[in-house]
Amino acid sequence: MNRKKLRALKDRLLNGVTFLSSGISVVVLSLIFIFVFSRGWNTLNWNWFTNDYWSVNMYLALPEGSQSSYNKPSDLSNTVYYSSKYGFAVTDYIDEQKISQIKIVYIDPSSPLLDASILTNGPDFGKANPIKVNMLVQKFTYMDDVGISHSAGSIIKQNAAQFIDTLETKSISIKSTYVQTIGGGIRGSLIATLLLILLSLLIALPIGIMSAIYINEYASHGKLTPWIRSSIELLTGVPSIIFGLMGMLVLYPITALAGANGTSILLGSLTLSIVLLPTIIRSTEESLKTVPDHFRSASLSLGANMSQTIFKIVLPSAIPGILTGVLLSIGRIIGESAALIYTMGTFINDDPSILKGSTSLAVQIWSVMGGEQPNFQLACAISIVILAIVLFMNISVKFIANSLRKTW
Amino acid sequence: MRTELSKYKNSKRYKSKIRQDLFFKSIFQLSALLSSMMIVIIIVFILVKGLQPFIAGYQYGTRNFFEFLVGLVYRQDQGIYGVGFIVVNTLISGFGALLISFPLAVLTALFIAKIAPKRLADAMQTVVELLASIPSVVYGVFAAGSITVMVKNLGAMLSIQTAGGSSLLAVMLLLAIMIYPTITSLAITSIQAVPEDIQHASLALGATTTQTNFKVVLTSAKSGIFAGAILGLGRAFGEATAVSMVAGNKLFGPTFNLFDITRTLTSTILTGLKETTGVDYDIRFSAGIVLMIVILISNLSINLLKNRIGSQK
Amino acid sequence: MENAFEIKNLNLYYGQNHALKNVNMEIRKNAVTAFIGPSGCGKSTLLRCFNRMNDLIPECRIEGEILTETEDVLAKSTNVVDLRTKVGMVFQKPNPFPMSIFENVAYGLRCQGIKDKTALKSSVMESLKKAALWDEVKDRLNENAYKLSGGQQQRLCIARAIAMAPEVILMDEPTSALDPIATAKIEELVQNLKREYTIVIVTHSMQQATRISDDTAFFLMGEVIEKNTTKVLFTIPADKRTEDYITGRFG
Amino acid sequence: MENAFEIKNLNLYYGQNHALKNVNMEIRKNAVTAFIGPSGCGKSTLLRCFNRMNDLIPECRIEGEILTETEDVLAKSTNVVDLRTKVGMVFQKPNPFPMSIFENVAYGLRCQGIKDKTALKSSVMESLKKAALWDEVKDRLNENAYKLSGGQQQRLCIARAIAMAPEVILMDEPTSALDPIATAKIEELVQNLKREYTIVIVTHSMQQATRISDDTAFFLMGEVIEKNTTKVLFTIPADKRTEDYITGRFG
Amino acid sequence: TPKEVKTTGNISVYTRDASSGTRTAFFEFISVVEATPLTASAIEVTSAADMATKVSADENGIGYTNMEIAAANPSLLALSYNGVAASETNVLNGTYKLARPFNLVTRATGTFSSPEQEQIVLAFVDFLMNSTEGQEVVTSKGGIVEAGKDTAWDTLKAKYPLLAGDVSTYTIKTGGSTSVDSSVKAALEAFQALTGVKFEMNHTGSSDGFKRTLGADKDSVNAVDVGFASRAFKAEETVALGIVSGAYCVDAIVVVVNAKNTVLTDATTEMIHNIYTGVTKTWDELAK
Ligand SMILES: Nc1ncnc2c1ncn2[C@@H]1O[C@H](COP(=O)(O)OP(=O)(O)OP(=O)(O)O)[C@@H](O)[C@H]1O
Ligand SMILES: Nc1ncnc2c1ncn2[C@@H]1O[C@H](COP(=O)(O)OP(=O)(O)OP(=O)(O)O)[C@@H](O)[C@H]1O
Ligand SMILES: [Mg+2]
Ligand SMILES: [Mg+2]
Repeated sequence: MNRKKLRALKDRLLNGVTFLSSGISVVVLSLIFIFVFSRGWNTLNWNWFTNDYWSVNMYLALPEGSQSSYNKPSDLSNTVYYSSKYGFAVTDYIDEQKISQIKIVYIDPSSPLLDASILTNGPDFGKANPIKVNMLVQKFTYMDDVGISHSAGSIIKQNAAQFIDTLETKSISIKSTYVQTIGGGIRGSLIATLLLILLSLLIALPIGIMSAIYINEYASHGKLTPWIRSSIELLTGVPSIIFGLMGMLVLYPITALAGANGTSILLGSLTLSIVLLPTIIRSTEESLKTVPDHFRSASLSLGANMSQTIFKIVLPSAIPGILTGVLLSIGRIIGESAALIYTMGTFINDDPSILKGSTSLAVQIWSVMGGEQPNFQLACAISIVILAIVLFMNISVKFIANSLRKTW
Repeated sequence: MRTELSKYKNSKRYKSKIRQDLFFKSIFQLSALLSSMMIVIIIVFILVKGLQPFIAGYQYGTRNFFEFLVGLVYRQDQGIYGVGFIVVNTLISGFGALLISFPLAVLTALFIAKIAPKRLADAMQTVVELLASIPSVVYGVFAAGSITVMVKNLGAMLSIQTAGGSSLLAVMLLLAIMIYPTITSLAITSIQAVPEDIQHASLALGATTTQTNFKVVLTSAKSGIFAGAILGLGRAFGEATAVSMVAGNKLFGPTFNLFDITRTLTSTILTGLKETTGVDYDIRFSAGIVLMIVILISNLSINLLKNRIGSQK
Repeated sequence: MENAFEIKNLNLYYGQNHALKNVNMEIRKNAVTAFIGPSGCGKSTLLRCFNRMNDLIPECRIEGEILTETEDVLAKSTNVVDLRTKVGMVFQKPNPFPMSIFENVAYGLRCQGIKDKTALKSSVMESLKKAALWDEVKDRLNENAYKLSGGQQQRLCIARAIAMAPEVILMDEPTSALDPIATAKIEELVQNLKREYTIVIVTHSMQQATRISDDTAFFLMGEVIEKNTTKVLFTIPADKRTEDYITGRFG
Repeated sequence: MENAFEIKNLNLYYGQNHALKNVNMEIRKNAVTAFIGPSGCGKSTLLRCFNRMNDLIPECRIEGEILTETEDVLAKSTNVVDLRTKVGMVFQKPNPFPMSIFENVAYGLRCQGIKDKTALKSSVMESLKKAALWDEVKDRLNENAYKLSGGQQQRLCIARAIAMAPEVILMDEPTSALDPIATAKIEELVQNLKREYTIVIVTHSMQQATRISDDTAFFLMGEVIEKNTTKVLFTIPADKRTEDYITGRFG
Repeated sequence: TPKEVKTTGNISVYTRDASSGTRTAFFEFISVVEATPLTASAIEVTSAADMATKVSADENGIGYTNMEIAAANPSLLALSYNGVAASETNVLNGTYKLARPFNLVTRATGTFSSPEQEQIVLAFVDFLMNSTEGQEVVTSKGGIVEAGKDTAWDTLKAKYPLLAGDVSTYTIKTGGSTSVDSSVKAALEAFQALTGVKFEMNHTGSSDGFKRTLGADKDSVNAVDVGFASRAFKAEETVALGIVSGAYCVDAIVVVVNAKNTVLTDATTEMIHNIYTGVTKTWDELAK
């Protein structure tokens, strides 16, 4: 009887330990999620997804002698500063790099700002280009009463109030302006990341899966097989920076043949494919092993040859397992930075294409954190996007795997 | 029917079937060859680069391999490169992390695979998988912002002064979190693969479910669980970005004090890699070779350990 | 009571599938009862009722009673863990744990909380002897159980069950995966064990049933068609279907 | 030649294990030959030699000859894929592919490169009819094969083999996983098929052997102890061990 | 008000890793050299950002970083150096000594992808180093430049006839130091606005500045037109080959301690030397 109690106690204790460690794990996991979300959530907004990273910079000329008197609209709040001489209003704005900017929030319909024209040389020179709400003022070049030109704006570290004050009290006319659109968006990196995933999987999956097939179906008793397995295990511990350096030196000639001069998504994908091969080979092999042998024997006994058996019977049954490998790979691709710095580059490209360099989201985080002014918020916001992508892919892959399992 | 089939057997299409089989076999073989080649290329690449500094006639002055291997000081500013203590530190932090993470991961896996209701288990598993894809920089930021603070406060409580929390302990905790998803996912898979018949056998002997879980399920899943440990340890040894943010990168060693700063092989490889040339650049590949040897040896020893904890199936 | 079990109006359903239909039967103490019948007729299902292993199948639903001297096996209040220490089981496929031979036999006792080394040792030895395995393994108790041959593994599983000092041992086709020599050993063992234990054995071999059992029950499509002493059942079967089956007209 | 196979001095080893010892035997054309014997005696092993399925077991080594009218099955030069289209096989556990019923039967033909829809359809229909399954599945050819009952699945596997228009069909305990009704259907089917095909069947049930086979071979520990017409072997066995076995003294 | 806790115990000496340009410059000022090397108990951090994070988390820490970063972080206390506070004015008038140049170098003449490319790149360099507009932008990002040496871009641009036409097909590639990131980015953006030229920045570290323009990587995948370094070019970096090389602004380094530090407000060369060579080990020694 006593022993029974002791046993029940022990059972409860062991169960308790399981609950406890799951609890600890859940707490730690939540901490990380809370950490990422609490810092990144505020940065998230729709524009941030669709905006370019690089702002469009414009030097614009304004018509001479444009000063007159404009009426301040009544509905402007008191954090907004109004220029009655030129008919527009600005406010302070902190951009995603945490730098103070001056943002235009209102332009009078007859303001000279709407008559701006392009000063940049080239075919567009002189074309009308009205200044728009939401642009950031870098500087206004104005003439003072003795005809000397000066600058006003964030470029000389003025805030919105000082900027308007300068214009209102000192300027006679505005000569030119330097404005830019709001940048900092992640659209480019997002697209590049998706391209990278697609391309890496496109390269690594067939090679990895076919290698696994060879190892498991043809050469499972081969002498080389155990060697391949242990070198694969070894490779999982090689820091990915080494893969990056190798890619830069060894794989670049290959992409150069394809017409990429410099870092490119293609080079990044090739490098990542090598990083992924071990994962894909191992997980495919495991799933091939779960296909019952009696399917193989049945197929062979019907006069099917090896390749027919593999394509018609083995592979379809192994698909759920292979998908798990895909999932792991996507996670790896999306989280990798070190291997990509040297192969895809650190230039954030708003217009990514396969033969050009650009950053993935993770590399963008790396740049954001590695620079002189680290930006936790931005890094965490990008991490949230990464998590969302992974979650989406995770759920859809599981869904696909499930529905395949049902029809099969 | 029989004649129809024999018609086909004499046709060209039938002959092409044999050729097609050969064709696919060679494609598979080629892929396997390609993959093995990649693996070989990587290994050769590291070897070639990393052995350079020890070969006579090296342009920046040949180094002594033995001194490199057992040296207890790593100071680029003085041209002293000894990774002996770094190897020890790497082993301590890696195995320390495993020690923390392994029990938690295995027990959580048991919970997810055997105890938790299906919905909760699915949710938890997804969360674990998500964790595996968080970029390591983010882990680094997390560690620098929270783990170090915790370690610092703990040190203050024990009246030990820490370098703002950067310490061996912080590295271990960080790595423990980072390798946790790997070990857990593999453990879940292998626990789910434990055949039902021996679980039934255990229950039929009057063991409780808990006893069955701990005594039979875990023992049978051993092989997969240890595979997870190997992968996790590999990740712990190979992790650079996050670790270098909390390690403190000590110049000499080895470090045995949990609250002292430390240095690992990967952080040594990574730090300042972009800004460096000459021996200092090449020697990092030598550190890469040492790292691979370390991984190889630890894998072997884990395998030995596995075989000792109850012999294999 | 000289019966180990008395089954009363037992009905069992796997979801929609009515797998056992109104079964009434007694199992005699210290005798060997054989269950025979074609595949899928419910032999294993009934066997698993005695130690409530059916509890593990989520969609399984049972009605009726199985009475022992002291309790109703199927009652909610019955302590299943206790029940299973009293009613041991040996499965069709030998299924030793991935541990040493010694640990396999000691497993159940350890689960009971017995730690005393000498007690464990003597129990293990005695059980292995009763299972007629001692001589073959006494020098390698610390070897992994998977290194034993199939027949030895099955005897190990029997030893493992005996070590719990159960009252009843259930065996589900314990020899169907074994070669004839191993089978003969196990049959001999069963004959010896019945002095101390009540044994219920499922078998697909009528020869085996005649050789080792005292009573035999013939199952067909979830019903117990006939239950009698083995001698009577095999010589003057009461039911036409039993006769058809034992004379090999089907199955 | 009125024999489908002539086995000459066949020896087979699994690594160190001498699994078949100097086997000599003929298999008659258009007859049903049954292999009986206790578990592990080598029945399945010999069966797998006829279509070289043993090739898949890496440590398996074969010596000797199995001659057909045209070739030596075991010769290196023999085209195994061809051989297997001529020698079909049905396994112990029904193992349909995870595809529709139609695709299961059409599988082998498709692998031969036959794509013509009407040819496929008529082949599938004919095979299903021969396997006595057509009436039960004709309305649901596109359903997944796993939805069939065990017995139906096994007949599907037979249909799948028949579709290849083989000369020989090998069956390894094809009914041991089936209930008596399904078993009866398959036995009937085998009787019908022997008009067109040579059938070799492994069975653990002597009743089954007597019911369906023309010839029977008795195996023991890798040796063929006795081979004769079924009638003779079961009534006047030449060997003491055969007698022991068929009278149920072991096995 | 919270009770002020006295800074006591061991000094945690933080330093950038050995390949950092900031470290090279800083150690030169406080003569941490081969003969009197860095204390072995120093803690190496990986970036300027990391330095700020570490010292702001460690009450016993001391480190060095760029003036802007120190100013932006409220948990850091920037020390004056030999009695002079770090400020733009003091750097320019030469009283604040801890300052280093941000340098650039272009490719050698004739090694650009085309003569036109060469002209465009030179125009940008001219814009960055000499134009009012360029220097204005650099200043806005914290670079310190001497006033009055600049010329209006309108005047300068006359030297580059190509700029009169459409040059939006040209792309200037820059690389090298990450410390110059923000000022170079701003300058490139302004240059783009003025001329329409495109740009691509690929900054990874100071030594790549030389390597990718004139050194080992000059024809590699990572080749650039203009390379930057946040320190003086080293002797073995033969920048004389480049068409233009030199400083485009000056950057101040400041010694920082934790904001809670109660011991120091000013740093002398000797004191910092002693701390960084390990002669002074505890705050208590300094508090005396
Ligand atoms: N876990 C289960 N879930 C659903 N149905 C089951 C389950 N186990 C058995 N059955 C069904 O219950 C019926 C009886 O099965 P049982 O295993 O008891 O037969 P058996 O007599 O032991 O047959 P065999 O000789 O093949 O072992 C069968 O129709 C079977 O399909
Ligand atoms: N793949 C294999 N590898 C090694 N040994 C094998 C293999 N298959 C069978 N054997 C051995 O060969 C011998 C004959 O086995 P086989 O399967 O032919 O027996 P069987 O007569 O079919 O038995 P059963 O009635 O149990 O099916 C046995 O000792 C068995 O252990
Ligand atoms: Mg059964
Ligand atoms: Mg067999």
